[in-house]
Amino acid sequence: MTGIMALRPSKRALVEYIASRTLFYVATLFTAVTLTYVLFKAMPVDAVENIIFGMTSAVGAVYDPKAVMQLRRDLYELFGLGGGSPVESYLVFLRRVFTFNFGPSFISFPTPALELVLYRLPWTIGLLTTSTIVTWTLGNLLGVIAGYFRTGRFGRVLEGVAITLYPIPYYIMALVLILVFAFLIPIFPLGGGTSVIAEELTLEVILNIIWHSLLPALSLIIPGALGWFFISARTLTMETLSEDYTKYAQIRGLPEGHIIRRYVLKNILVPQTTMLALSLGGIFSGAILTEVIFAYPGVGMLAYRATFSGDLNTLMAVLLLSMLAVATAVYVLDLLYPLLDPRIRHR
Amino acid sequence: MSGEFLLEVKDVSKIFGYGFLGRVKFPAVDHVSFSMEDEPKILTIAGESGCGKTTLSRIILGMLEPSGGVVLYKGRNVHAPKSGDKAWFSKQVQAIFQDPYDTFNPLKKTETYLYETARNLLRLKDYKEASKRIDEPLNFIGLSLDDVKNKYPNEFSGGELQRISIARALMPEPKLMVADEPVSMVDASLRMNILNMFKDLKEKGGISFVYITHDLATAYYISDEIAVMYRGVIVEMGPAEDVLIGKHHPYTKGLVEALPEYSKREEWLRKRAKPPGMEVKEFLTPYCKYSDICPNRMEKCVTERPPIYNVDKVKVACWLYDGYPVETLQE
Amino acid sequence: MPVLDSFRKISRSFRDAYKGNFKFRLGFSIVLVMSILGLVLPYFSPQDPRSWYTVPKDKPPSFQYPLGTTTMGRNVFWELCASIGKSLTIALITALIASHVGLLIGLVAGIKGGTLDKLLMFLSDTFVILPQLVLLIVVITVVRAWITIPMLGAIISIVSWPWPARQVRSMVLSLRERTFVYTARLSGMNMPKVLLYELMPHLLGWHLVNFANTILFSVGTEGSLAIFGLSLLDNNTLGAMLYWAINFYALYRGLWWWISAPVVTLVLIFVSFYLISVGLSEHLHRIRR
Amino acid sequence: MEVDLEAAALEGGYLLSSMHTPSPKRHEVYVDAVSDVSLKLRRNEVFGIAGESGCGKSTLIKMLYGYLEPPLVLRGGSVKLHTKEGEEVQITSLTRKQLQKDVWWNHASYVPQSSMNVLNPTMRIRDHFAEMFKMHAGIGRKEAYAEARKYVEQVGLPMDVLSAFPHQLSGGMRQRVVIAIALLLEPDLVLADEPSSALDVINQQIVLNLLREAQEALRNTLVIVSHDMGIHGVMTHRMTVMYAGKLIEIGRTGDIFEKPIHPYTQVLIESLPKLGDKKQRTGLGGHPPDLRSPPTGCRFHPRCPYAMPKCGKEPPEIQEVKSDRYVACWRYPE
Repeated sequence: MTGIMALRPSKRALVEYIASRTLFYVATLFTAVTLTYVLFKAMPVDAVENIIFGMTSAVGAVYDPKAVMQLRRDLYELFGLGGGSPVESYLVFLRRVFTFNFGPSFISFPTPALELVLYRLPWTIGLLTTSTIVTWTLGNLLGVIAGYFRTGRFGRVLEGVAITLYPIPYYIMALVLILVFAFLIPIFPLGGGTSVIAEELTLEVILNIIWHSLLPALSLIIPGALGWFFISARTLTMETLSEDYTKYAQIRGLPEGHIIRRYVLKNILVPQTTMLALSLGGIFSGAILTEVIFAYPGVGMLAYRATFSGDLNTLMAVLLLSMLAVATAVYVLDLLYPLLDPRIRHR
Repeated sequence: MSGEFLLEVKDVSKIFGYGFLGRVKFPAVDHVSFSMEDEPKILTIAGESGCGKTTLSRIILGMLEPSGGVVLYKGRNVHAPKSGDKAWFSKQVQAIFQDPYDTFNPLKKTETYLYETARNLLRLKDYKEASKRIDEPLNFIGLSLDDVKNKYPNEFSGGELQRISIARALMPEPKLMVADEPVSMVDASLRMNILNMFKDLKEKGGISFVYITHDLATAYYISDEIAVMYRGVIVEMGPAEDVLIGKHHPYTKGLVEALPEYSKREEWLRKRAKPPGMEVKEFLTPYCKYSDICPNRMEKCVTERPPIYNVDKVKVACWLYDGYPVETLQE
Repeated sequence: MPVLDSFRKISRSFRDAYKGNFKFRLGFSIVLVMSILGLVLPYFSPQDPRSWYTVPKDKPPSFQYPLGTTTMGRNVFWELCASIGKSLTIALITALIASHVGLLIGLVAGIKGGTLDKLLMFLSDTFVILPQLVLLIVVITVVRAWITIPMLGAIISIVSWPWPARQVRSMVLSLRERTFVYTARLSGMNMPKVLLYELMPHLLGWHLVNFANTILFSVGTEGSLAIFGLSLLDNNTLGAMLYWAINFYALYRGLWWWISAPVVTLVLIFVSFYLISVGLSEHLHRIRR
Repeated sequence: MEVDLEAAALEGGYLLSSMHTPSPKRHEVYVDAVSDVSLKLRRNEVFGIAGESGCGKSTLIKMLYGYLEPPLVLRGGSVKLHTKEGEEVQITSLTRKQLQKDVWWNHASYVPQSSMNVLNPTMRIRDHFAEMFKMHAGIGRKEAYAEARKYVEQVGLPMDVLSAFPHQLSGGMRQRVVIAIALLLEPDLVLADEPSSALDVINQQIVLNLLREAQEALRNTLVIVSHDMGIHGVMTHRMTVMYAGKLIEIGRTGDIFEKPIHPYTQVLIESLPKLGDKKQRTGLGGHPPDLRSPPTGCRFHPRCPYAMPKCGKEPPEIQEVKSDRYVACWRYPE
């Protein structure tokens, strides 16, 4: 029988796929952590003494010597300098990382750094997921339209706008927005997470939070939707339009609307999802600055305060947790990918 | 000992791994053996796309390591050259490829490759001397250095590029030419000129050819011997006449009968063959790879791989010839 | 010889791109103006733009102070010129290191293949999940006291090589199977020669595009780091200007000229280098046909 | 004899702007791909268009079908389709929308070259059938799936093909799916552009025989474009040979194979190697002209062994030299 049953997705293929992605996930995470270790090990200066000195010698600083001792030990271990041999210090470092034990934060001693980060996380995640979803959807829609009408005036205008916005980093867009909304049309609040202090989450508080998040979100959405996702969606649309299967769909007399939905959009979604996964890493870093500029109380703002007070415990916590977050996002998208692309599903 | 052979391919396999951790082993060339005597001959390796013939040609040229087996050129191992052998091989064995538009780097002038060949293989350092030497093969293919000079590949037609490619390959006066689908992208009206040129080079120039093609009609036209490949295996091999007219293997028979020719119009329109199955699956088959669609399938075909039988002048790998003397690999 | 040859080819394709592509022309012109502002004009500066209180504080743009003055008593115009020069220098260092390291790793992975290829590509995959900015912040926090211009450029390149490496590798993999590579081998060219004469011409154009993109990336990253106070704050860069403007609350105090000068300049730099990279790739795409 | 499709004085080609040329200057180049082509295709016949790559044969059938995508432009001439209901449809004067709605697939269908990706990689095979039924015949999904089974069976494919994605099928299977789709609405005219050129000979035979059987059952017109003379030899009733954008010979396939008249046709037929015949065969010198500036007079004259002074000056008209035999050559009629 020349049937094609042989190439049906078998359970084993599925298990193999999941196994290989999981292996990759664990391996990259492990390698990333190790790279961090190697980086600090290779640094020509004694990071810890340098930091401790910087802190204790600051003007007017009075610290509990016990706290400083504790901090010193934490830092030594976190920077892979604890223990005797390199192997030993590496193991100590790994234990710290994988038990999420980053020691006490310095800015609000003795709260553990981990707790501090976890407390800020909902703010960042809330801002990022919303703006990323909006950005991605908008970028794809506009990109497909611009790609389809690439020779028309509308498409050309959009292309010009995109070329200008694409290379501009998020934080510059944030500054531009502030300049515009502080001086030209002062309608949005310029910073902060909320202006209502309340213990409970009332409707008023929620609306206030959204109102305050609008400008930061806008500064993420504009360059993303009109730059990054827009340009790739537009390029992919033009490529898909010149594919044999799209041409053949036109030859078969299928209506253009149907072709855009079933042929163009469906096919560009596959690579665009990869873009989404890749951009998660970039946005995480970009959002840090957005938060700083808008004084938005997320993880980025925390990292900013930690940097200024030399709170490396907290910084390490942010670094390692965001590695985990990005790796997990990529992993989850990897697992969802076969649902989008039948070619992978059946490999 | 094997001095009387020009080329010996002994039990050569090439396995590509893919899938999860490369676990699926894909035998693109599966235990292939043949030899060419040291006298001018044209040997055709025929088969459909994806039968492993191009992989085999790359192995013969020494550009791809086989996973198993050896290739000997005049008794010397192509893949384990002794000092000096490498330069000698590239003078002795040359090649022509399928796509004339890709044979030369589109960003470079076409004559560069002629001068490189003169400098590297013929050790002609002097520009004038090299130019003179380059002109000879170009004249043979009906061009001159002046026609070729200072032009990029896109300034030539496909037919011209293919002829320049031949001229380049002829420069070191090779003894063996590997031609991988050399006319499949050349227009029909020019095709015969190139094939006639091969015939000429064999008869007057004493050059042997390994002609790799999917086109049995041109294969019949120029070759002395022919080997038919299916999914990495040579299924039938022997003098061209005996193979293509004798049609011992069911696959050869199927191929020949599917050739569209005006004189066979009525039979051609009546014939209902079974289509080949999924390529990957057939490559991985441990028994006879043709058994899936073979009209003569027997029980044995799906349990054991057939040995190679000597049927008159032809070697056939098919259970239909059970009882004929079995070919054994000589050491 | 090949080096000279490549230079000739690069300059020729620059000339063609300049003539044939509006985007490239526009981008290149802006970059040229920026380079003059940043690399030539600082020599004519009446004051050292690093010293404080050389001019009256907080003056809006006027004939005397074309871009106004800052709370630190600096002349914004001259500070801006010096900053452009410094930022471009840092970016150039990053681009020189990262694009060539990327090229080399991509070439090695693509040509050698096998285990080495898998290893290198796994490494670059790992970098994708490293949060670049946070990593740089942690690294620079540690070495903050010793930071110099070349060092900053080098540190930024830690996160800038994996992407070009991947791109070069995939290009090499497809180029390697092109027929002309086989023709070159059969013409007696050895592997180094094939690499230099056959593959490099195809990679060169892309390499230039990537170079421009890396400059863009580096300028942007320096700015981000500076906002965190992790750049050469006493030695003007565009990022440092942003840092001081933000820290002196220039925005809230209505000193818009102070903050908009670096912001507008940065936008111009980003757009112009991006125009160069887009224009160049459009040009290359066209001559490939 | 019933006429099915009538093309008169077709002129067209590719208008390439500076976008497509390496020169940075803005200018346009016209590639004269189809020049003064008139053809009458009959009902219930298989008609072949032969010629080498770049002779304009694919362009010609795109014009016959009315699929004009930039840079292809139609400069003149008309195409008339006579449907089996007795209507007359002027393809060249209809808009793309009208063609999509009323002509394509209802009256004329098209089989493209069997490339790897003529089917949507993210859509199951059954949905390819369903969308055609829905758009052109208003049949719902359930019914369409049932209908699709019939067609899949007709082209000899197993039923599980319907729920498969294109990449799971071999090249031959995919092309059979494409043919099944082309036959869905029993069109008056099927245009096939190199329908088997990417397939191996065994699949080629299967695919071509499917097309031929469908033609016999529907008694419509099948046009086959192929560079392979062998295919015309076994498949077609009548055929034409194109050279450099012009028709140079039209006639019954048997007549052309047994006694080719035009010097170019002669070369094509005589240079065809055959199994069992080792006769020395020769090709032709020179190479096909650049259609951006085709030669004056007869476009074949620079390569023609019989060229006369007149051939370089005036282009020969194609005219009837025998019954049902047309040739464009100054040597005929003698």
